[in-house]
Amino acid sequence: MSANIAPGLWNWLAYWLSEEVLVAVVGLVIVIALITVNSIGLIYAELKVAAHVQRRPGPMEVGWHGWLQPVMDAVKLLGKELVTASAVNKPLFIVAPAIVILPLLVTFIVIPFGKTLIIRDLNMGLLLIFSFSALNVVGILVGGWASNNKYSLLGALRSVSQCVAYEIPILITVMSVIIMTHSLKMSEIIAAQDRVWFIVVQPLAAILYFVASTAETNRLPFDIPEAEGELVAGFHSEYSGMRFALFFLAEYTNMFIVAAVFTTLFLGGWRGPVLPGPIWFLIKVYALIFFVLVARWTFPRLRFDQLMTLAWKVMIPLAMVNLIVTALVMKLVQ
Amino acid sequence: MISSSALNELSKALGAAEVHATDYNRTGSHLDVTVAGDGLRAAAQTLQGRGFFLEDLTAVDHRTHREVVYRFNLYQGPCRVTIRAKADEADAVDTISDLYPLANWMERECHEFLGVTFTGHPDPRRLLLPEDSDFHPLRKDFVVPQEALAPEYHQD
Amino acid sequence: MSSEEKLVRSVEPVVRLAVLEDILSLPRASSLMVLTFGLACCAIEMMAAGVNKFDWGRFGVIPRSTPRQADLMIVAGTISRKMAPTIVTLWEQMAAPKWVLAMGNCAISGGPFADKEQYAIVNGADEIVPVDVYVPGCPPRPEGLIQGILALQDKITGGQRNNLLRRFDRLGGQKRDFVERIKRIE
Amino acid sequence: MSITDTSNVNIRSIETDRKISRGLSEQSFWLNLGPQHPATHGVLRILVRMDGERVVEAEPVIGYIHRGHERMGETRGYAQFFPNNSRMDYLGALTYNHGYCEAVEKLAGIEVPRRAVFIRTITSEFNRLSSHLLWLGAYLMDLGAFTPFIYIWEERELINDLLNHVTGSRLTYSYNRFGGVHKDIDDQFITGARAFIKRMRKRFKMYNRLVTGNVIFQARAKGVGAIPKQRAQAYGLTGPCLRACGVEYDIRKKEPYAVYSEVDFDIPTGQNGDAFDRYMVRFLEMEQSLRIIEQCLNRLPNGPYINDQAPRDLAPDPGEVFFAFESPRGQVNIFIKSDGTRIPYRMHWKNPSYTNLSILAELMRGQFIADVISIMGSFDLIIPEIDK
Repeated sequence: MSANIAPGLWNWLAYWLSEEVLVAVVGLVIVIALITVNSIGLIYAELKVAAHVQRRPGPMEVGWHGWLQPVMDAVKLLGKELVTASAVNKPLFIVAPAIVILPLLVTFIVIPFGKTLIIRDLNMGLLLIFSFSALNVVGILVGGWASNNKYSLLGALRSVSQCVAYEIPILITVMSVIIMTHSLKMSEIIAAQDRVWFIVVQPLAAILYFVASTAETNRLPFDIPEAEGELVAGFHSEYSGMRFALFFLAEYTNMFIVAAVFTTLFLGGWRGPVLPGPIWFLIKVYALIFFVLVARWTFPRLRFDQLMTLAWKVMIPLAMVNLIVTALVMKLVQ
Repeated sequence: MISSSALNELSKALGAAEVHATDYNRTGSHLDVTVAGDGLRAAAQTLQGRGFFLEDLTAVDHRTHREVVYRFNLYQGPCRVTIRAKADEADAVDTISDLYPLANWMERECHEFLGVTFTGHPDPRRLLLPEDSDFHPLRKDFVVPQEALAPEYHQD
Repeated sequence: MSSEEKLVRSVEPVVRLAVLEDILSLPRASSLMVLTFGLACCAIEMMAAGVNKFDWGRFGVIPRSTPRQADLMIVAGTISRKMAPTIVTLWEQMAAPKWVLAMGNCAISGGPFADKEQYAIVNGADEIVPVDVYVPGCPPRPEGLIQGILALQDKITGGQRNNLLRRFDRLGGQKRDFVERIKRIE
Repeated sequence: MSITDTSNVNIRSIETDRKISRGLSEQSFWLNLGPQHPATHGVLRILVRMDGERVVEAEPVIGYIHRGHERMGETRGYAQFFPNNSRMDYLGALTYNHGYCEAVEKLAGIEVPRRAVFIRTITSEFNRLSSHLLWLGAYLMDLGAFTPFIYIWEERELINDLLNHVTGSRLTYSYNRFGGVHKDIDDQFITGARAFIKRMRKRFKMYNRLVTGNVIFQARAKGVGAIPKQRAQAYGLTGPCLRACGVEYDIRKKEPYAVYSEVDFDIPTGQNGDAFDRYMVRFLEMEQSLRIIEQCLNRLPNGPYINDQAPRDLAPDPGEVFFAFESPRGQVNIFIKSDGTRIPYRMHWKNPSYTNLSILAELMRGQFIADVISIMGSFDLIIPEIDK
């Protein structure tokens, strides 16, 4: 009896201790560390970029030039009371921040930081990213609904319709890239750009993707779900302490993912001279994020219907045209 | 500046018992009209027909009675008409809020501060004070009830 | 053991959290999120404290518009009797730990409107919510408000002398006393 | 009561309810904007009934900062009311000061030296400028652009420094006195003012590039909250809100006080009465203010800055005075009735924000909630002025 079980158990253990699983576990730890460090860095960048655009110093007192400010913010939020108002839908209210942040962790599986620095180079890499980052909005909807606050609900509804509207141009533009690479695999997309970056071949697609993905991350000028002047704080109006911090974490992680996908699709991923791949990758990602940060402090906010008009009447037709032209050209070249 | 002939014509058109021109440089008003009863609405209608807008509406507490003071003016040039309407024994005056939408709020304010009732006002609620207030602070006989105003929002 | 000793022993804490408090209080003081809540004239000077000439962002102050995410409520202006219940509600909605700063004479005592003929206002924010710092003035200058915030930071951390982490400030050469810091603004 | 007896049933109201509910989904809800809301700039409360993103009806609820200014005016002396009028409209404190002085001087027959009148005009126009600047920033902040709000404070701080130099305060000035002003202006102020005018003219170009030409701003402001001329006149609107509808009505031109009849300036007007026109009118008005200040500085006469003969403790003869002046937000009316004592018998103020706000309920019907914010921002409401 025992002789039958032992090999099975051994196989089972061997599987769990195999290299692949180890890579996954270590990867998860690194990813969680990365998104935390990334968020803290981006909060500091946001504070400083905002301050310098507005010609003021920004945080200066905690640490050298206030570099500890986001750490202080995070620790303070850890120590805050978690208010759960009596009127909220308790289970949903508590689980919403987790729904917002967890799908974003999954997408890190296929983000190619370097030639070999990728947790799993899946065949369906790109598809995985888009399917999981779209789940993000479910958390926002759940949070806004469960808060039992009209501002939250309005913010959540806006967020959902915005995501639905902008997911389509994103997917169509990405399709025109896929036509050129014949693959959804991240490494192959980067390999296809060894001679020329796709931003040169597909400038319209790059612009469309950049605008649409800024809208997906709810950044100004597309930040209507949390429009401060209108909806107080939008879907997270009722959240305090660490739960609120998780929404923030998700926002900055989402920005990172969007910029990473842009880098992979249009900027040649980790490719670059002299410096090692991962550094090139991060430079490209953060340069893009810097652009988004500056845009936030420059433009007014669009109105809800104008945002929808932009998506349905301008961006989707343009993306379609781009897709058809790409397909035709590819056919002719063949 | 409006001509004196136009003023004369206007005062005839208003047709109230007491119309007299006043020194604009001293009082800031060209015409001073005292009306009674239905005269107020008639005068307001005449002025509305001539393109006057409602500039101000308030009341003065004369201790024995309340007097509502209206000011009308023209956008084209200064031609200020003051209309005074004495409130009756029940402190009531006809409303002009159907003629001038602005009067809606100003009459509410006037009612709230001086206790003048505007007959026919569509929405005679409190405007500036809390909705359950029961005093008229600009009345000369109003005494601030000190003890009643002690803070009542203390938490246990 | 005398009964007095017994009593003292019975109220002694099982775990001493003073060190943790010291460590937690520094972030609390350095990252005050302010409920943007202007009532009257003082609100304009409160805005002035946030912009380029004064910039309270240097001390980690960030305005938030929802009370759930705020640590500090600045009552800037006259509190009318109609407004008072709302202020109490907002204060209750804030997540602990929370502080209140009464800005301007109106929020301290009713200011120029406290009068025996006055029927419409509450004479000071401390009649309805617990106030930590008072900043006098009508309205106070933005420097005054920032000094009030620094005083609140000292109150939260217990000052340089009593806070474990802030004791290192003195070793760092930077003077963290708020009087010294306010001088650097000018 | 029998079934056929319908005397107690208000048929009309049921009928009206049906009309209202037709074309309206059952999901409409009440949203409470304020009294603490980032877009209401103070403690205005607006109850809006919404159908999704659209406003079905709106009702402003005011009085959250009611402080009884009129009652205070009727229980204390004339000079003791100075601090109140600067706290009524804290952004246009000097214009209020100025107007109040002119009204009381008219009532009591006090002569004002010519230099004092010029100084009053200069300081009032500076105050108008700084008020419009703050409005510009606050309006854009409502629309989501944070940066212009910080930029305008650079200019505001310069004006504050200038005015601080002569008046001794930054915001709630009590600078005018019956018969003149509290303190003379000196060369330092005049040099500073000239330098400021030069700088401001350059900065206008920057604001034009940053704001007026911005596509998103134009999309958010053009055609939003357009007031027909007739409705504006029916509601008795004044100030930039009226001038944006194309009515050329400005107390400074129509009933000139101080030195406005002697200086050369234009009244900018719009055509459509929408938020963008209100923006343009205020923007152009700032340039006109600079022109007025420049001319006043050039013509500033020498002489005393206050009438020494003016009594400190006034007791005007029985009578009444009605005085209108132009604050940054529009026409302010002061009505003072004296009974010969040292305390006014009746003091009444009608403030422009109050009349402008009354049209808001009508204007908001059928708008998007985002447009409601834009409309409210474009009106430049000062809540303590509305609530008295």
